[in-house]
Amino acid sequence: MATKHKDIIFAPVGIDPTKNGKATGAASGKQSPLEKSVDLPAPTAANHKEAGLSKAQLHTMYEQIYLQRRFEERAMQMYQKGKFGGFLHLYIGQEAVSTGTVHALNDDDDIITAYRDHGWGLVRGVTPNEGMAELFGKATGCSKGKGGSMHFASVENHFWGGYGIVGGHIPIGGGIAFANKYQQNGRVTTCFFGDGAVDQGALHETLNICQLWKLPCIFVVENNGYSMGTAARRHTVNEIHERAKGYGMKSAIINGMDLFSVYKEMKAIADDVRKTSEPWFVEIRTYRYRGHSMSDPQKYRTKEELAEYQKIDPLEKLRGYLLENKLMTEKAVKDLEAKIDQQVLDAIDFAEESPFPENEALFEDMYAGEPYFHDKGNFES
Amino acid sequence: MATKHKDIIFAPVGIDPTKNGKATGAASGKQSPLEKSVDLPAPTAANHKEAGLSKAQLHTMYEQIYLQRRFEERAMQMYQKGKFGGFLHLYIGQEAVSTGTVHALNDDDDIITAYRDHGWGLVRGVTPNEGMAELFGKATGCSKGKGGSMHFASVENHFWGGYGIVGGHIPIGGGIAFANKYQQNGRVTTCFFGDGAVDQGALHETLNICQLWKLPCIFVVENNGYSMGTAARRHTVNEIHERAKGYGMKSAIINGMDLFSVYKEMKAIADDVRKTSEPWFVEIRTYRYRGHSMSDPQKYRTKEELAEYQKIDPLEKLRGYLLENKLMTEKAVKDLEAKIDQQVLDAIDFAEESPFPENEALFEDMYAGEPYFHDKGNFES
Amino acid sequence: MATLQFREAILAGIDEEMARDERVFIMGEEVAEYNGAYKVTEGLLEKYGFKRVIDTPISELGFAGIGVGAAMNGLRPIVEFMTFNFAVLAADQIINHASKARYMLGGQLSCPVVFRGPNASAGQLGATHSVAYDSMYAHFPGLTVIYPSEPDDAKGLIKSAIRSEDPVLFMESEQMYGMKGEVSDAEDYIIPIGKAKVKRQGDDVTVVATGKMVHVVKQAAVELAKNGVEVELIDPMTIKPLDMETILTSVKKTNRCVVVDEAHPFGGVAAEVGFLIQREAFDYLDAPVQRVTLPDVNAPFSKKLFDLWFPDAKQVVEAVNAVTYRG
Amino acid sequence: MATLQFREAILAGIDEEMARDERVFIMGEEVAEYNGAYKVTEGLLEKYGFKRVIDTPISELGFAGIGVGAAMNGLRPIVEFMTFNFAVLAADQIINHASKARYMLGGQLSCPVVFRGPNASAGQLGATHSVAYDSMYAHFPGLTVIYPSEPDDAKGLIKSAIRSEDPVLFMESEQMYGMKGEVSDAEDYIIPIGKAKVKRQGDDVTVVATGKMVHVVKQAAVELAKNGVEVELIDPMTIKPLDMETILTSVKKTNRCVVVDEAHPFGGVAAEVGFLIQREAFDYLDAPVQRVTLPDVNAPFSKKLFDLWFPDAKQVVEAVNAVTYRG
Ligand SMILES: Cc1ncc(C[n+]2csc(CCOP(=O)(O)OP(=O)(O)O)c2C)c(N)n1
Ligand SMILES: Cc1ncc(C[n+]2csc(CCOP(=O)(O)OP(=O)(O)O)c2C)c(N)n1
Ligand SMILES: [Mg+2]
Ligand SMILES: [Mg+2]
Repeated sequence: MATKHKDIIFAPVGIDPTKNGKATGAASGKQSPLEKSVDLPAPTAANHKEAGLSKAQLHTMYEQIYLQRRFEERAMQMYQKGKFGGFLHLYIGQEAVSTGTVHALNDDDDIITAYRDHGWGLVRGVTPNEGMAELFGKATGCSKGKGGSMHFASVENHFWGGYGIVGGHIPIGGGIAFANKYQQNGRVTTCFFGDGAVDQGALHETLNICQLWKLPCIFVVENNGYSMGTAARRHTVNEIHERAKGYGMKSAIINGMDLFSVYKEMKAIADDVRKTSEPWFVEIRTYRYRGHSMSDPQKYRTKEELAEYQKIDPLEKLRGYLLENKLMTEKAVKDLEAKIDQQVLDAIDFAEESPFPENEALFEDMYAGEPYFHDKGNFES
Repeated sequence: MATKHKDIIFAPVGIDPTKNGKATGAASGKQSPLEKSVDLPAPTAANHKEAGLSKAQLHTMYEQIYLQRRFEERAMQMYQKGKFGGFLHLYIGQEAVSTGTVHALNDDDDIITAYRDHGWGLVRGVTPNEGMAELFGKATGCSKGKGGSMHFASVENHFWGGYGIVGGHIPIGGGIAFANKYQQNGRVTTCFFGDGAVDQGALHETLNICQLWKLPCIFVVENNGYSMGTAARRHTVNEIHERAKGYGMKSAIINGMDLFSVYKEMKAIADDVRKTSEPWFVEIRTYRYRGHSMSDPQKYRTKEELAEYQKIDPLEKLRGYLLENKLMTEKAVKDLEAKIDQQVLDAIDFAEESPFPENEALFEDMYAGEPYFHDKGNFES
Repeated sequence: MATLQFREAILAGIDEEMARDERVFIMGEEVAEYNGAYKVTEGLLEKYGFKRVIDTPISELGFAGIGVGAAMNGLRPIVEFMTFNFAVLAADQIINHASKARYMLGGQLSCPVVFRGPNASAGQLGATHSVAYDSMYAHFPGLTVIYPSEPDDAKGLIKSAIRSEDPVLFMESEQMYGMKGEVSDAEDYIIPIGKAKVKRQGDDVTVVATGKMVHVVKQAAVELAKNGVEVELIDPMTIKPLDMETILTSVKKTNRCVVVDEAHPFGGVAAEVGFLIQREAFDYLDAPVQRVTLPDVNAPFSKKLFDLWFPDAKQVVEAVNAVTYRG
Repeated sequence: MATLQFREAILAGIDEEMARDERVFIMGEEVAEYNGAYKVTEGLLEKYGFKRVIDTPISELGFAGIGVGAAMNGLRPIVEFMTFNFAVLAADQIINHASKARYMLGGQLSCPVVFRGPNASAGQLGATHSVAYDSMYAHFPGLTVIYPSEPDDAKGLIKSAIRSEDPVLFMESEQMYGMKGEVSDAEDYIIPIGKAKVKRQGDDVTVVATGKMVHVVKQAAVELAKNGVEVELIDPMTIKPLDMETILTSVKKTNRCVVVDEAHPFGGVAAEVGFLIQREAFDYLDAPVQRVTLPDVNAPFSKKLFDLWFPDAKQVVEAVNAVTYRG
């Protein structure tokens, strides 16, 4: 017995060679630990002009990227100070995806995403004040303190929110697209999720239906190399973007560390969807710098891997680009950063000073129509 | 409004031209109603020798095909006479799939299927007596009358049964294969399901895991052209066997009306699985002659389509082949058929005469260990 | 009053709402070209076209979620499950999304979706096709659960369900689809969600039942009346909101109660109603509340076992005898 | 006696069973290389290798079904869900397959699988991560549901669960994983499934609670004792089979009962226990059975609302006051 099971390995093994066992025979296959994480496709736009971006847009983009970064760095500090509990999934490193996408879309195009949603909220209608207050569980939060970190949303700005069940919002994204087609309003829906969500049955069902019904929806995997502690190659077979083949669906793979590529490609895809009402399946490769949530020891990756990505950090890259190409002066950059720094500090003050929801709020927002609470009398007594 | 929605069609439309509306623009695409149903791949074995079958095997196969056919024809009569209730999904037309497969496999290879399971049972350990008694809900049925038509099984013969939740048994098939690999017993698992089940998320999750873990399992779609009243092209995109591409999984497409092809291809695939422990995704195209269940008006297909398949009926074809090639005399065929006819009549008598389960049986077979029934006292009082 | 089958009454309600509100559409397996597995959607395709009557693949989770998303984004989807047994595959969309999204986002969106289809047993279909799911969903905050027993109720309530601003599960019975009854032909006939009906008046014992069980109780009531026991039959019609007021008023009059429920016993509607009665009407009870339910056993196929398994009038009579200390 | 954390006690039980029986293996998200999202499986990979400690993709339905199939085919799978909230996606495998396959096939196979993971709320995680699913699964025939409250119980019961010949849901609490307690170090320490424990003796009122609620009740009991009210605390430990005998014996002594349940009210364990008590001990009750549950509202994120939402000792005291007609 003891000898036998050395030979059998089910899930592919990880990066730490001391734990790996020998991955031979059936269990071998793609073994390079960096394969999925580092293997970025080439950028598709060498500069902002090629991407079709104006200087003014670049400034806004820098402001947005910087805001996302700074907001989350501060959020992390607040979490560590015990200002709020629960999960805190940071988007840091992935900001080129949210920023590039939101510029590629019309303002009334729809966005829905998973729980790693702060960046998305901040580029699509959640103010820093509302975001920080949400983290603090305050009544002034974007979701009135009822959702917390995983449930940022600004529905009036067509950001339908973050969702915490992995894969659960994928069919909902399809449904938003369905309603847009039904209402013939020309809006394009984008539905973002992690590489981990690729393994959920909901994806398969939704892709089949959306392709069959020609729903104007872009399904985007933000492949950041890991699903919690599991490298993409350890949880999902094949190259992710190739899943589209099974459905005969249009697909693309995009370098998600490169803002210009994200913008350019997503714009072209959104244009195609608007024109044809045909769905796309897109893999954007990116990387998260922080742990999965706050309690992640991160033993599943090496410092070297992380460092490699930080070399092409979208924030640093854009700042460098702006300065090198004299699209912004050193001072203008500093001023902008200082402004945002202050904005985020103000957001913390705002959150601190905001009231917690009133007790009655516990029973509010459950129903759009007449509320009903079973056995409420018992609770009140 | 009224004019607008003429233009929008979600699901592709059906075969009846009077109902179709105009399938234009986004909703068009593959429009030939017969495309999936009739588009059989070429047979891959011209004769039994090429398929690697002996004369004796052919005799057994004919006996089995004839038994499946006759058993179900009689079952239908019994249903119409009111001998039992519930659903009755007939396998008639698809018998080459069960028969070819069971000969291609070792006797201890595992088979699991959906609710269209009579044929599978009869070729894998369920006697006509046990089968008919099961339909009648008798204690002598293969599942003691507790399962009925949808739940034939002969677990000691490695036929794990029919299951009624579309797609539900697909991961279970993967689990049977998992245990085989774990126990290193060399058994191959085959998991059969309909084209309708292809759209279930369970398939996607199972294919990914089985490919990732290299489980010795063959997933086989019996594409009989319809999921209830919905033509395959109306419920699923692309060619079904191409789904494998997304997972980088080995795949095949087989002519399921041709016994020799099914045998030859399934044998080759089973051999490969036994050798490599790698899963396959196989589409076998076939056709069901009867309605989905007994109450199906079958308006979704034409008589012509049905007739086209009946021309290549596996039973007729094998009988013709045996006679033409003098592998069996006219008399031997007649005798064999008479024997089976009688066997099925006997099975009906057996079922009629068998006792219903005792009242106590209601509470039996729930638990392998100590039984527990909540509030049973109340029920008994 | 028109005489309609149960299925026709539901259909009429859906039809009226589709005619009234362009945002209403229906989707599900075989609802369009096949005219519905149980013909509840017969003729809708012809009338409303492929845009609003939509056949889906067998992807319960997927199309339920598309319904949820479409509801959030301005439409009024009716999602048909071929039975609620298959909706188990879509439970994540119902339990984790439809009922929670609004609250989690602080009221930024709403989700006016109707999930409907047959619930509970439909005869000899075996264990995976025979379960009553009304109490399971009633457990979760934010879900309205309706389970009518007669055509008239079905029509009035399906219309309310479609107009509800919040997610509703509307449960039917395959075995009752052909049952006929008088249906109001008042224009725009609406029955409010959350109000029970007294289906039979009586002074001796209150019996609470929904769906198919209402008819089992009616049978039992005839038997019991012969022996001088008058049943007051209450049909809550909506499992949630549950109209305890009507039930308690009756129990305070009769001082005895039996709850009949086509679910397994543990934590079913009968447990909930029984618990609340003892708590709210303790001093009025002359006997403990009894329940008649399925046994804690899966549905068997065999007709003989099935008949044993299924709650019947005899069991109701016995339970009534118990609470009235007779027999 | 060793002092172990709750998570360590579960781990010890799993470890012993894996050492004892080669057929036992564990799979789930992050159970192997990550050593478990909540470290319940820490060290198992190192000890048992990749064959028996297996990381899965996020495919709850798929890997639950693989567990079911593997169990049918001779193995003893332990399937970890990161929480039971995510198991909703696997409900079809648990409800329609694990609990029904044996019966449908007339006993031809068995399904000795253990599904385990954290149940109910784990603090500020919002609506989709905070639901108690023990009563939901207890509703379905064929499923054993265990929900221990202390390390010693957890160890003895996880071993029984793994040895069970039938499907078991073993529920834990993320908030209790770090809680320490004395754990028997008797060799092969087994606690039989289906036996309640009296966790505190008292003559004045019976309080029934499981899981985290046991600790809320303990707190309340200290308060109450100060006022001369002695609580008899019963922890059923297994929701199903439910040991009504122990509960009824206590109620017949104290004549009063409160059930505390970290589920929403409708059809939860509290409803079931309360219903059965009124039925079986009607003449012994000096007051109606009361319950303390969550309100019928989704879990809010905000700490303030969360604390309001979550059942606490004060509510238990009030409910005890109600059944003892005090304060
Ligand atoms: C259905 C479900 N299963 C498991 C989890 C627990 N979980 C939360 S996030 C996560 C990893 C997801 O990774 P990925 O999709 O790659 O997104 P990322 O965190 O990288 O953004 C897991 C397992 C969950 N929330 N929902
Ligand atoms: C989860 C689920 N959804 C729906 C059904 C109802 N139903 C039973 S069979 C069937 C059609 C399946 O067609 P297919 O998979 O092609 O198999 P075939 O009947 O052609 O053998 C449907 C919709 C079911 N049993 N289970
Ligand atoms: Mg990821
Ligand atoms: Mg088919």
